Amino acid sequence: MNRLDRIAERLARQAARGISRRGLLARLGGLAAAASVPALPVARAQAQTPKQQPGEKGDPSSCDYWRYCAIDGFLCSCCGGSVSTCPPGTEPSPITWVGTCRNPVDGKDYVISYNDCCGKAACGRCICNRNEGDTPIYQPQGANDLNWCLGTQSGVVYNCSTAVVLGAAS
Amino acid sequence: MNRLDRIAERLARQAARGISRRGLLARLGGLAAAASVPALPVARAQAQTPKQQPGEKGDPSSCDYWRYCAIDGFLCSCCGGSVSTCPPGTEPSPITWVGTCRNPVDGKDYVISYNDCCGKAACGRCICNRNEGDTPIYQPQGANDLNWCLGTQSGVVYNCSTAVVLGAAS
Amino acid sequence: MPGLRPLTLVAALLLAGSATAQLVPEELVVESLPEKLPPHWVWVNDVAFFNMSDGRAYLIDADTGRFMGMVSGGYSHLKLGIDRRGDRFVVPGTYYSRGTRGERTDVLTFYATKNLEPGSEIILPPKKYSGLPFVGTSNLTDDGRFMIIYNFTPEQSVTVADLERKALVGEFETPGCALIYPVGPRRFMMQCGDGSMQLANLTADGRVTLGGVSKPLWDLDNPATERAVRISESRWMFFTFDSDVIVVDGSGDQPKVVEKWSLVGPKPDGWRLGGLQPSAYHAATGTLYAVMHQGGRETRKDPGQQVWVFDVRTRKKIRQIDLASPATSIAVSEDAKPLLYAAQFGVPSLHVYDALNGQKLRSIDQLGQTLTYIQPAPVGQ
Amino acid sequence: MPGLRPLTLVAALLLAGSATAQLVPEELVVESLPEKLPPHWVWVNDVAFFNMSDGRAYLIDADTGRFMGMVSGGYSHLKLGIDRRGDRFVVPGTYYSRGTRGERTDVLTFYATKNLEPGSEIILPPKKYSGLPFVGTSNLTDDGRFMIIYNFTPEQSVTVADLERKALVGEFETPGCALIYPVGPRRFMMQCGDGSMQLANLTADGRVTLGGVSKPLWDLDNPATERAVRISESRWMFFTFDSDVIVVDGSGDQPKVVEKWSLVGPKPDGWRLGGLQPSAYHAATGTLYAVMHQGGRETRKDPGQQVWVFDVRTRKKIRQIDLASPATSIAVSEDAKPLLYAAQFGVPSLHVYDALNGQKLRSIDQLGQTLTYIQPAPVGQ
Repeated sequence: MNRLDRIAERLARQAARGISRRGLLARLGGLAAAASVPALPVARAQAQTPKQQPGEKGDPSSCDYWRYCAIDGFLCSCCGGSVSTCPPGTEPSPITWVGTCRNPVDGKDYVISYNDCCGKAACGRCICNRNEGDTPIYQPQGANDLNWCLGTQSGVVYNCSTAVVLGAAS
Repeated sequence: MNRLDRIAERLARQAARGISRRGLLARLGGLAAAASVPALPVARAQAQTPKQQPGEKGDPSSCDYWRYCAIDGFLCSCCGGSVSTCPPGTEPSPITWVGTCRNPVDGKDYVISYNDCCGKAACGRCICNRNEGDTPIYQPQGANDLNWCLGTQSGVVYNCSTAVVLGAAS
Repeated sequence: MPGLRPLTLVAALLLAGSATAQLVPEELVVESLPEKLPPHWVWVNDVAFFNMSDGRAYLIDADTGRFMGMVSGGYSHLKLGIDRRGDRFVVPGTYYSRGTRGERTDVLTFYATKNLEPGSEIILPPKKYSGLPFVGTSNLTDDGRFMIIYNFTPEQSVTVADLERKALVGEFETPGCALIYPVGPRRFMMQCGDGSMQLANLTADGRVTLGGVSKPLWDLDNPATERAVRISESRWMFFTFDSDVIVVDGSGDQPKVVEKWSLVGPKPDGWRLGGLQPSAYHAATGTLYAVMHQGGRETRKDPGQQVWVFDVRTRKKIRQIDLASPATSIAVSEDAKPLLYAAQFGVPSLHVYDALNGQKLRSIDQLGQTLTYIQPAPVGQ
Repeated sequence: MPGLRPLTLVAALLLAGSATAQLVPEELVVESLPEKLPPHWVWVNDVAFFNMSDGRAYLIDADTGRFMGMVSGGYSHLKLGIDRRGDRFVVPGTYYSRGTRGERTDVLTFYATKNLEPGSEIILPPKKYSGLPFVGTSNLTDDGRFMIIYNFTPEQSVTVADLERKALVGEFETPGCALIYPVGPRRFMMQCGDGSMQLANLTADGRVTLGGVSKPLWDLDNPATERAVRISESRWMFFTFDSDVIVVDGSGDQPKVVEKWSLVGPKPDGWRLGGLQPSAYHAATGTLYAVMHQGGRETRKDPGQQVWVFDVRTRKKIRQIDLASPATSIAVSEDAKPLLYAAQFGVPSLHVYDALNGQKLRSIDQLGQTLTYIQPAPVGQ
């Protein structure tokens, strides 16, 4: 037994949860979705800005949280950010991959943008890998195995991942 | 419980072993010993060169090994080197700290030179920290909290530590 | 022969008689390695996902379980470009002037197996793909002359470096296509976003010219992944989300599907290929090794604890290996007494099995933090 | 106020009624922090001993247990130089042009607390001490004007940087003495190899001139370590291998021992101070916290699970805190409701206790790999 076994155990548990609790959501329509991903504007938030909307429930620092259905990385909610904010001193990636996740509160599917926060080293907290509807890397618009920090000024160094609601999928 | 707890447990176990099995050996005479540390010549070894002398016993990949009484770091014996060889592609530190360890086979004390091997990142295997007779860092000749790669051409990046017999202490 | 001085001293000591022996002063030397990788040595990539600027690869002697050495790879380095002769390799890596920020430098670094010392460099356009290393993210031509690296910025292109001239050839755009699958001495295929594949040729001096493009080769609802395995000079075996096998040949005017079958048959019962490097091919015997588990499509990257062994000529499952622990990456040594290597992302161990009878032989522990791609020694050239 | 756009949207949503509510598009923004560190925020250094080129420090709100942000520190970065106002700090780090090799650059990087963005730099002589960060390996002058860094190559010297002019002042040799212990606005002490201490003064523009040197202040068979704690403007408390307390004052012509007592008394029963940052001092109440365990001298760096609390005026042990898990580093917040912070090298958790009653309040987990120095927020200026 070795020092990172616990990570693997956690990853395995998370994967198991993903399997048992969630059906496979409809995959996004590839290139059309990519075209709709905006280059997100960047602003400043106070740390106490509400991080969830009224129409949703759950713990944004848990890998089980509904928005994370196609995420891969460290949750910004555990890293000084939130589902829709990057930690202080990091730079959000303007482009990224998107997924479609079902909000259990209203039963609707939403397009989620998994923007990476960049320019500091890996946060290392709340690692989370779920692959509901993600695509191979030759279809990058839905691919979570890529480092999406590539579009930032600060280069490709990856700190954590957000899960921003872009809108309803239907 | 977290991913590095096992490292801590191992460190704690090693520390406990050090306490129970070994008495405190006589400390080296400070500056005099420092003056005797040679700038070691560097040569090439084949991987099958014998790594122990006939007059000693034990497992050089174990932190319990007698030569490691004042070591701090990753054992080169687990990293592609041995007690007296650096892993391929690394550069030995020409200067270092020394300790005095008792060889259980002959009951004699030997001066051991803990040369670091440098220029590649931390090997990460067989971490071992024992502090029999080491000194504070303002007495550097016996201090194991320093990164001794500083004297190399390749800079201060630390890969692993050796434990070279310099001679009998008496 | 300064390296032999300890031996000489030991001999003198033996003559003196061990009863009165006192340990003699030693000389610190640096280990060297064989000129070529022995058949059962293997390189294992650790992207160090928690500390990515410190990526590295470890060299293991799988027969003894000994750790033989390592190379540092920088941020998000790709798999090693190991020459078929096994005597040298290049490492594609990215560095920043301030560790995790500042000016980015992408560089190809030359190493010789015998000493693992960083040698010459070729500076690359700072566009190298960053992400998990897959079989197609970078590849050498079979003769070791050119290194081809996939770029994603998100514009897609490839960089070619000439390892003989030790110089950059250039960067070449691709038409919305990704990854590099060599199918001949100067030819490779790419996977495109619409499910088609694109051919590309290298000129004698390494410049890329585009060749034929296929029609879409798979359904985008059940696409082939990028976790493929090469099964001959011109053929690659791809696997879809639902574990269908699609063999694509690149020797003609355009990439062509030459075989289509399923790992799991008409009644899959939930079984699925999964992992980061989920399959391996033993060319001499035409044997495919596939890491299998049960789960939905969203588990296609998850570890498996069974390795199904197929005869690719008959397309029949001929054996099954029950792994001692789950794996996300496997590889098989190329020799006639093949070893099966298995690792799981997040677990710092490489496990070694007899690939023929499935017996676990040994584990090598304390190997970094996040193992990805496993590269056995090339054999036979 | 673009940062408030989500709030506006939420308000609109509430007006629309939650029964028919649909989630609304969000805007991705970057968090900001208060101008100054609140009293219960704390920085924790992670040298990332297994991946040292990726050293970092984490900022924790100990009242909520929230992780507020981090800075990357490069290879073997030292503790942060936090200005007493808590609004800015500098990070002394080392970088290599090829990650773990190549050209070395030592640099001091400026940060503001409110955004944790790397700002200006001062390039330093590439000689910065590399090793575990201790209290004396680098220090700001009390007014935050100058940063003084200990160099070891193995020649010993100090580098001074002027944080107001944002410029290097220079490198200054020391006479076989190490580390930096400030004892006044422009004055510091150093520990020398023979057990003496050396005074040094800074001119108005930051140049170092040597002052008086003491006779040896401790027996070299039971020396004071470098794991010391400052107890007033001009006084530092040192601890010997055998847990004797030696208070040295640096306000006079030469360093002078002004107190000598023992943490463990005449019958130590094996009890010993141990760890990397084994003691902490709460200035407002004159209280010393010391991590204790039982063991021989060779265990003086080992973790302890008891914290003995002393009134330094009476030299009496007034309380004892039984930690929930062993610690190698402790620190105490500076405010009137002090928190005790505890961490163990190799365990990725910071534990928070009520420093007055010893009750464990919370743990912050998943904090890197090898935590070393803990730095509470400065308070009261």
